[in-house]
Amino acid sequence: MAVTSALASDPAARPGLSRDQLLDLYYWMRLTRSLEERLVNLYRQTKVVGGLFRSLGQEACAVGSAYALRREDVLSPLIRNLGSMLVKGATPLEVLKQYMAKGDSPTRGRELNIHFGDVVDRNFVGQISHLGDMVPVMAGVTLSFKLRQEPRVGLVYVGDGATSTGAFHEGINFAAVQRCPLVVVVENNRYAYSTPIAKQCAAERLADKAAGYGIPGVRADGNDVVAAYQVTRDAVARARRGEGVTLVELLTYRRKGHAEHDNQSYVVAGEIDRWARENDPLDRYVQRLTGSDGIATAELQAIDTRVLAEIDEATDIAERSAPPEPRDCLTGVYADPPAAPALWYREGVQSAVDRHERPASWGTHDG
Amino acid sequence: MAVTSALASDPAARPGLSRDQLLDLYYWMRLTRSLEERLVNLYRQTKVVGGLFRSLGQEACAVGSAYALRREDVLSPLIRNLGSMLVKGATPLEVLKQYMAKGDSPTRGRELNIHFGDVVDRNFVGQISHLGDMVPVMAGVTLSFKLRQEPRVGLVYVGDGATSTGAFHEGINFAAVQRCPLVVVVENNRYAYSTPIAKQCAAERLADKAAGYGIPGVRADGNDVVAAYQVTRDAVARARRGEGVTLVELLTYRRKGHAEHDNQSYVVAGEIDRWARENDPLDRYVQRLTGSDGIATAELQAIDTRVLAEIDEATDIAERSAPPEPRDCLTGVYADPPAAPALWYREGVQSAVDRHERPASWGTHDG
Amino acid sequence: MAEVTYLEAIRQGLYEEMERDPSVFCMGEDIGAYGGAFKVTDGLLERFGADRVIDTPISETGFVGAAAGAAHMGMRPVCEMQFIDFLSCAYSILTNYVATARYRAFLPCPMVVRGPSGGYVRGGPFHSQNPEAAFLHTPGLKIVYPSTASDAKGMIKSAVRDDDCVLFFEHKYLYRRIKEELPEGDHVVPIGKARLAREGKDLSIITYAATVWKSLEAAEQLEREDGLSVEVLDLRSLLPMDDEAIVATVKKTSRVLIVHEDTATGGIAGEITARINELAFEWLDAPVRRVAAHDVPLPYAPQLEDFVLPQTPDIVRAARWLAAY
Amino acid sequence: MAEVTYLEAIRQGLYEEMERDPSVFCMGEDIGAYGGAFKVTDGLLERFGADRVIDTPISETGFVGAAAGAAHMGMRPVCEMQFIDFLSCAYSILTNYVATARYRAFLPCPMVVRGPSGGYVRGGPFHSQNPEAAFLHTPGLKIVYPSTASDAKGMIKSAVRDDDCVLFFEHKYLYRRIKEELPEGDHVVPIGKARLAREGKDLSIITYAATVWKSLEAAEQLEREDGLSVEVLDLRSLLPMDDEAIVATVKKTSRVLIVHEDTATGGIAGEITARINELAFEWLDAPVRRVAAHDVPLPYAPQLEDFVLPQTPDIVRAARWLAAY
Ligand SMILES: Cc1ncc(C[n+]2csc(CCOP(=O)(O)OP(=O)(O)O)c2C)c(N)n1
Ligand SMILES: Cc1ncc(C[n+]2csc(CCOP(=O)(O)OP(=O)(O)O)c2C)c(N)n1
Ligand SMILES: [Mg+2]
Ligand SMILES: [Mg+2]
Repeated sequence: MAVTSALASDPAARPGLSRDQLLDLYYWMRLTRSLEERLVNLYRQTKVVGGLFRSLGQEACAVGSAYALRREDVLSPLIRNLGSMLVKGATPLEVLKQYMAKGDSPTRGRELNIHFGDVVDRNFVGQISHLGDMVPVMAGVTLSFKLRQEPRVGLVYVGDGATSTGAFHEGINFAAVQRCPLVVVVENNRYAYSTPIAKQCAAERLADKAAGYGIPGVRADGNDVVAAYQVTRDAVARARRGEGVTLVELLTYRRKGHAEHDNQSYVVAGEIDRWARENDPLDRYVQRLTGSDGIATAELQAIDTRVLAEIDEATDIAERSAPPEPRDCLTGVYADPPAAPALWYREGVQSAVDRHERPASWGTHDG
Repeated sequence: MAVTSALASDPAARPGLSRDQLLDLYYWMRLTRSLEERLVNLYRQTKVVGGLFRSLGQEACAVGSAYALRREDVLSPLIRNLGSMLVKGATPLEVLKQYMAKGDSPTRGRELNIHFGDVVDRNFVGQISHLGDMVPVMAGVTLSFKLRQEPRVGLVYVGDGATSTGAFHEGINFAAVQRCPLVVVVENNRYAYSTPIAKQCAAERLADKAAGYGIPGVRADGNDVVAAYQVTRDAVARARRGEGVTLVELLTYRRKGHAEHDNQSYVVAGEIDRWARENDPLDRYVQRLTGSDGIATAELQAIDTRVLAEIDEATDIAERSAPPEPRDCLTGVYADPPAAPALWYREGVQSAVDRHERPASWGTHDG
Repeated sequence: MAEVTYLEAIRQGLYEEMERDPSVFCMGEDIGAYGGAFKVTDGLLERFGADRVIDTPISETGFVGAAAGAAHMGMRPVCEMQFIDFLSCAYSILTNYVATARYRAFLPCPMVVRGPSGGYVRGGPFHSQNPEAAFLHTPGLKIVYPSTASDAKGMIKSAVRDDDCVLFFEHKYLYRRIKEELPEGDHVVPIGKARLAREGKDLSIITYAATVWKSLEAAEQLEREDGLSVEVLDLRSLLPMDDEAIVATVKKTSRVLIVHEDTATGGIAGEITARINELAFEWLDAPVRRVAAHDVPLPYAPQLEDFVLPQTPDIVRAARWLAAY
Repeated sequence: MAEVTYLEAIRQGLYEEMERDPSVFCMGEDIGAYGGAFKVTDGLLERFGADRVIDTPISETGFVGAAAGAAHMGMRPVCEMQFIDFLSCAYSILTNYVATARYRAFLPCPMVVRGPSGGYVRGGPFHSQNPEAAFLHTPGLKIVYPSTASDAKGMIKSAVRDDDCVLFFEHKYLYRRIKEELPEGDHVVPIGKARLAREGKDLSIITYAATVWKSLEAAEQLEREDGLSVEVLDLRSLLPMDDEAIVATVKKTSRVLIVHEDTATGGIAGEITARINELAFEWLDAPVRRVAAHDVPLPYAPQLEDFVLPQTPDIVRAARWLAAY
């Protein structure tokens, strides 16, 4: 199968999106960026437990691709996909509680940052840290759609770095052979932590990996939210038609460090500034909206205001939330038994200690 | 980088091989086939311990590719690469002793069949069963050549099935990025055990995997020994020039089951016969040699006779070899300590038991 | 009723569960038309079709991960490792993704990973492994390892019905070597309960899998030659472990030999010893001792394999030592 | 001489070995220009160049396998896992290929795999793991886990010089929290020997890694408040294990508490208990007890992590119980 190439960022192309939808995309991108800015503040106030991971400059990539899914479709985000999760229905309140490890956060304080999901209603699966693993998992999620003939589609993100993992390879190949209704989006943001793409893969185009799996590989400008939407929409449609997996490479750039503590000393001088100046996805989109799409600046400002209000409100609630109850850590490893016992040496666990005390029949045996 | 395609089996093409070399290739193929036939006899006599794995119909693939290497180059064979190992210097005697698990076999009875190597003199590395693992290992072998600027090359085989493993992916990608002097030969024999290639990979050409690693991918008729030689020779030359990894796909067919016990009931009727009739690598080569190359049939028959004599002699010696000494199993897990102790319960291991007997100071303590 | 082998018992269990529950399906290498390397899944393709008996690429991480994804969506996948030695290739996704899914994400992950384990068959270092100990410190997994045909059937059925991931080890030496009549009807053996394979009062052997049979052989010989009454406890469920049954036998005999086929160091005997220590220390009249494989990779030649693995005479010798202590 | 942190000690050890032996080189993710996620390899690229400090793709199987290949050819690679949690991604090639190379193929495989382990740092389930137990039943591997800066330096140097594969665990909680003056010169600490961290006569704590420090803290409190004399044995080498040192402390105090950070079930305490049982049963005045993590994945929130992991008061409480037994 041929690898088709589409750097489809022609702004004149009909996006197939209504005015409301165009504004929707703006809302989600703005919400992503502003929510992360709020998280930076909270991080500086040491209210975030652990690290903070940004997607600054990648909002179009995340939002545009996720916007191509229906509610019943399943999405598997990565650490740069806050925007995708918001589009899929995750709320700022959930995200804030997660980052602050609150007891009523989606994972009840068990997992960090945006590692959470919901497969009952909004349909996104929580990632784990081990890169690549979500690809086989989503192969299986979508295999179940195929087996049950449900018209649902899955979308899984991988970074440029994660394409080097064996799990990515095994998962995408399995899905390709099974013609699972899966879209694999490679977010090529040019770095994996400090490692530039050239040290990750000798191929110039990650979309070229598709040929080896016998699936189409397409490429688009990931900083153009409409292009990201379009290319994903087409892949989603293909999947829904039962034509199997598509590999979508979205070109973007990670303007912040791997996490907040990373000072990006390894980046060539000027590179980040250039991307910020010339290729910020929000700036570009605002230009488009206020330009060819004829949207008034005031309308966008109203959205910005709404976004901030939402975040303010969520922050207030999240901050007031209580931390988890320590003993909750013992529940739910298995369906059965529902909880593990506290260990014998732990204060207030007298019974367990008692069970082990020397028997009354000291030195003799009752067996 | 572009994927070049070369089904280079034009018999008129100058192979760059002398008459002696052409006969050499014949010798190695014949030796491979006859040695396996001998192993079948021994297997039926239950003198082979464990399974027997054939490469019937794939001799050209194995021999032609390995023939492109120098002695100092390192080869990593798989289970269908008896021919490659013989070319690289493994002897029929070693192979026979291995299959019979003799004490003076190359692995002293520790490993089975052709799982053995020699990196000191003849330079081939013993495989393990876990498919794919040899690719990263050979990436490292050839990385060491690059780091030390030695003009040596490595060649690693993988089956069509093994290309699905994460280890293959991680290894070839690592080698590609590092521009290691490595040739990866995919022996596409259309089956992995019972699994046809279509259930293994949705790509029609496994050579198309190369593009995703940014390396050239070439394809040749693996049942034409000269074509297999030529395509590998070019890849080896490229590696030796410091131009990095090449993926070589050799098209062939596995005419026997995965192992001797496999009755191949899963194969479409007539397929095996057709390959035997129309595309046997030895038949084809004999035709070429006695045809365009003008070699007398008698000369080939003389080689056949020599091969049988060599195998007879080796069989005699191998059969007379003693099984391993049981206690040899305890040595050489580590450089230090050189041997593990026999466990306490084992007859003749009194000292270990003694160490654990109840102390003289029964009930009191000497500490 | 006819006698049924250990292997056939597993096949029956799978068959019945696939009949019962349409969400059960199988994945693995060569399990369809070929029926699996050992023919455990023979006939399933014909009965249930290619959607429910899926031949996979050689991608243990791939299809184990896919099983997890399908399980989240309400399916109940059963994965076959062609040899359990290749379970190591799915080690990361099993211990990190699958085992933690319920805990960290409230995602159900009902799935079974099964395959032929163990030695005594001249399989060499990569077709004879006993990897169960490597999974013992992974909360979220269950581990079972039957030694009889009846348990094989009853436990594969429990495993399929379990709401979490069960690693189901099958001993390939037992596949066709043992047979028995199976209980009629929906025969289910619960996970977490040990089986008293032989009652005795002088000494306890705690074991599982193929060495259950070697222990029983040893017990008979000890009875015959030494007049020793040896109890044999077949753990069959390794995680969770049946502390009650372990404590009961220790209290009864006060002398414990733990026998397993895996290497001694880091094998499951350590955990069992620790539990005995914690739960029944005062009842011990002798140190808990281990009979296990020597700490080397399992070699191929019969002479070497036989030396490395625990054999019946070893158990006899160790039991005598313990009885005389 | 200045005091040096645990982290800096490892870096010094690596630096000195790379100076000494040109066949030593490092591989890992982000270890070059960035100096590693924790900066352990900071400065090595500048000194030794990109050929000897190689930034790899995200491919733990890939570069661990490559290390093995290079090691066969006479190199001495040192692989960094960005977090030791990702060691699981190389589990198969380490346990199957690397560990058996010498035994099955007489191929030397001198290499080190090192990385930050352990919890107490709010890292959540995938940046806090303690995977050492999973490798304990793999003959062919060595496992070390220092708890002091001096041992960290001395043992990384031993590990690099060892002719087999050494898994070198580093506790990330200790990286910058402890420092000491290091011995001058070529400071090498042999693999296989435990370290007596504190002498005592009433009770022994056997432990390793971060819990060595918690045990020492507990020992001080027990001395102060209960007048108990507690001995603390820091195993530091887990495979091989120092049986002599273990037996010596058991014979001295007759009461043993094993403390580790890994989950209780299937953790290394089991193996230690078995060995004590086998080698010094008669000297025991009380059951060997374990203080370890609860059997759950390690959660992220401080309140949860603190409950799951063993803490100093837990050790104090357990020791009191044992002393009173
Ligand atoms: C298997 C594995 N190895 C190493 C890591 C450590 N790690 C976390 S993020 C990261 C870089 C990821 O890069 P990329 O896939 O490009 O995603 P990005 O952060 O750029 O979106 C690394 C190496 C990991 N999470 N998983
Ligand atoms: C990781 C792994 N999984 C499963 C197996 C079991 N197995 C041994 S050979 C084989 C088929 C190999 O097919 P292929 O790679 O095409 O090689 P061929 O035998 O055709 O030369 C399988 C599945 C294995 N050896 N390794
Ligand atoms: Mg990236
Ligand atoms: Mg094949």
